[in-house]
Amino acid sequence: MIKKVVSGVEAALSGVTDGMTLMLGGFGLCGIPENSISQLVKLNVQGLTCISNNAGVDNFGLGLLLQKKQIRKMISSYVGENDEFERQMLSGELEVELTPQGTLAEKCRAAQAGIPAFFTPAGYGTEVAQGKESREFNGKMYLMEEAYKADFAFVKAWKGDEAGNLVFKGTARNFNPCMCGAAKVTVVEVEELLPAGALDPNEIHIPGIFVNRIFKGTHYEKRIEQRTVRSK
Amino acid sequence: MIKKVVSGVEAALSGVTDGMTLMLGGFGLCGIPENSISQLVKLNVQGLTCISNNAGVDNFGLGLLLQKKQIRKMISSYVGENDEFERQMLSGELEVELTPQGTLAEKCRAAQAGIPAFFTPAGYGTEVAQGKESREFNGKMYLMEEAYKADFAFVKAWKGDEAGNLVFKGTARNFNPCMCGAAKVTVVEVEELLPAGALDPNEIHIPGIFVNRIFKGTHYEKRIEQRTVRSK
Amino acid sequence: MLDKNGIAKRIAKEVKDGYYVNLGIGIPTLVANFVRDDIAVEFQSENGVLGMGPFPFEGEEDADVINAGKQTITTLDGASFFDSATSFAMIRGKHVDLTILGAMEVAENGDIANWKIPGKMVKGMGGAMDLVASAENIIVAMMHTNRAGASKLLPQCSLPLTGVGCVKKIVTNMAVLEVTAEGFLLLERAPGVSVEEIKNATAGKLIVNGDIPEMKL
Amino acid sequence: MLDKNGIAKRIAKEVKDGYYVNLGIGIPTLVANFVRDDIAVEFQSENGVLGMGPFPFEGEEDADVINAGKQTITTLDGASFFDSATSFAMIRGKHVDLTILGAMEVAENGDIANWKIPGKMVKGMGGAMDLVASAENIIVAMMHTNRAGASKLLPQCSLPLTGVGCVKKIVTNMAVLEVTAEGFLLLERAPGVSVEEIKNATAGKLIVNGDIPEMKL
Repeated sequence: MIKKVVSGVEAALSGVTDGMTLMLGGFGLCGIPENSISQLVKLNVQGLTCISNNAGVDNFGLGLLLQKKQIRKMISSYVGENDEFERQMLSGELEVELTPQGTLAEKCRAAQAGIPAFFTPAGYGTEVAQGKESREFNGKMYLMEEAYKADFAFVKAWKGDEAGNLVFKGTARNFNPCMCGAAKVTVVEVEELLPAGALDPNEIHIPGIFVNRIFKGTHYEKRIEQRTVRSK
Repeated sequence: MIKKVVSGVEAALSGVTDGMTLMLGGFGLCGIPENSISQLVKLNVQGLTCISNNAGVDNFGLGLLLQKKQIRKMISSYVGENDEFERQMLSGELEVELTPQGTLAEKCRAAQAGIPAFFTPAGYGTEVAQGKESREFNGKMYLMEEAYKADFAFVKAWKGDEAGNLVFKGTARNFNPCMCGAAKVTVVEVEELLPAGALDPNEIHIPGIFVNRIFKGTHYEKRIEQRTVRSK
Repeated sequence: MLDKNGIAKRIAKEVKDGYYVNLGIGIPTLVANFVRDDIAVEFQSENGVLGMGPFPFEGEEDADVINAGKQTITTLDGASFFDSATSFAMIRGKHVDLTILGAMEVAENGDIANWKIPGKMVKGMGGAMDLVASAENIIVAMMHTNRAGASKLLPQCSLPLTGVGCVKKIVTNMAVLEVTAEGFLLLERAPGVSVEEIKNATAGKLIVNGDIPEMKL
Repeated sequence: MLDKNGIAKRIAKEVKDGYYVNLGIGIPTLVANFVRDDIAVEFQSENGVLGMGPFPFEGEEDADVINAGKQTITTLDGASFFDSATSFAMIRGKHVDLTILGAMEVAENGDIANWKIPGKMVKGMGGAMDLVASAENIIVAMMHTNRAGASKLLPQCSLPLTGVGCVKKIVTNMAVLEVTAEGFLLLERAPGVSVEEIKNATAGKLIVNGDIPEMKL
């Protein structure tokens, strides 16, 4: 069994340098790699390109990196809920590449699966199509989209084992599985780190082969953006 | 909750007619839809095109359809272990399209996911590339492969619920999940059919939205091709 | 004239037994409240859940279980969680039967614009471009006119497009319309709204064939 | 001259700590028996399992747990099962570190032919084309010559190709060779085999630099 466990967040992020392209899992603030983001802030790496569906809020998630102006370019499908983001974008400090959500997910999955390009109907006939090859299949028009290339992928899982096998929880799964193995180095933080053999081989969401480093995260805040409840 | 349960194999296969293209899950004889295959034999539908990684053995699996000459064309990656297959192929009665295994899996997954075409390096520079577009990405050559189009997909799962949610077992998973939702109608047979709510939403391999009809199969033979053991 | 709940109520009648439905943010979200109890419908949220239920009881909310609007939710029996690539496989692969979403503008050829106003902060298209490019069946829920009183049903969109020729039906506070090869076909009037008022509020080509019935809600 | 187990034994020395390895049918399958105990290696089988263990004890075999050779197997702690698309995502995505497979012919430019003999029954390529097109590191395990005594290391393949320019290393019953831009570079001789014998058995360009050591097994 090939062990993927590293001692902690410092070891997990060793090798991250200025100017790198990073993938970060999560949808809104749900399922984000909180520990890795904190460490990126601590490392103060600059000029990052971040592939992440959203950009966090002002004082949490990727918003923490935006506050310190560590991000040069964001690749996302939706970047609301963030005043500092808006300010940097409008002032031209921050470059933003908006990508349809399904295309973003599939470009990660393509990178994971060694597929250099695929066709999708999303964005055909819109600004998103600019500079992209379009093509007809079975009477419908599609755009060609290429796999992402990234240096590090930061992933949050619920349970993981020493071999790097992962299980996600609820909708905190989202982009996390698609990013495993989609970058040169995949770093996973988990809430529960288990010995190999503790997870049923049949119930693993992501096999350890897609993971390079795994560590047990701490102090998860798991902030809720829209707490909606009904009364009993 | 949308119920997908049908009364049995007859109802599950209603609408299958001569000349259709079928997908069938399984690797060798592992995880094949035994009940659906028996029913195809009983229905005696003719001129079928079958997309299946393998072609069964002489008297089991797809071999049963071959015996009755119901198959016009096989699309597979490996068709050994079958004398009747060889005879029909060499005599020209049976058309065979050999496809690399990973390409076969991905062409199913592409159909499931609404991706009309993708690029893969498998088969570049070989006979498989004939008539296909090739293209360079990042200094490496790839072939363009298109999604399959099929009328029915026959899938074998281990456990399923009324909503069509599926869980597979061991390596009987193989091509089965990739074929769910990859044809116009997806028919699933399961060993255990459970009420909705019995499966943990977090542990479902294939959500019911990819399934049209589900029924409890019976009399699984689960023949082993190569029984290899060691002594205690 | 309908309010937002009225629009949602009318759209709920378009939801059929056995439908998997994706609801956009805003008015579309309200549709779930009005779907008949005697039909089987499952709601998909593109962040990775099928079989969404009502909001959780106070104190039972789970940060790891949200919808695409980032609201805490619950799941019903038969629900499933999945990753984003699988979620859009459902959408792109046409497994979701109906998409209901808002719009800033709809053109008489079915083009839709709902993600970007040049010069204003652009938040992004989220999953909207995937949804409109893929769904067989798209219903737009919106006000007939914008805050300035200008029609949102146009000969062609002035804003950057989200998708081309994809909208099939539009339900506004004033009317139900179908997108046809000839233009917006008026199907129903909102209670108390005249054909004349709808004509005046529709900049795109409006087709009025015979008597137009009032909506039944 | 090595037998099949000897070839497997020599190849096992190429398996490094931390490698995920895919073994083809035949001699490659034997490699698992000779990998050192003190290194961590996981075997992947393309039908959907990672972390394969030994054959099951008699009576414990499970029809639902097999390898790509359709043999009943067991799994070790840390194993996982997955579908075929995911399996080839591992292979195509270069997550599998080493592929060991048999061949009918290898050309001096690294082309490989191992799936089809024109005029004979063609069983198919299985996963071989995906494996050779994707793996960074491919070792061919084969006899140096065919049953008729003809060399299997050729200037160019005469049989239909499985992949182009992909083979990095070859271990035969006679030698270990590396595929280089100049041709087959002779690295090691099998015990008791002379450079002259290897030369005679190699139709493709053979490069012999200095003294060629005998293999250590």
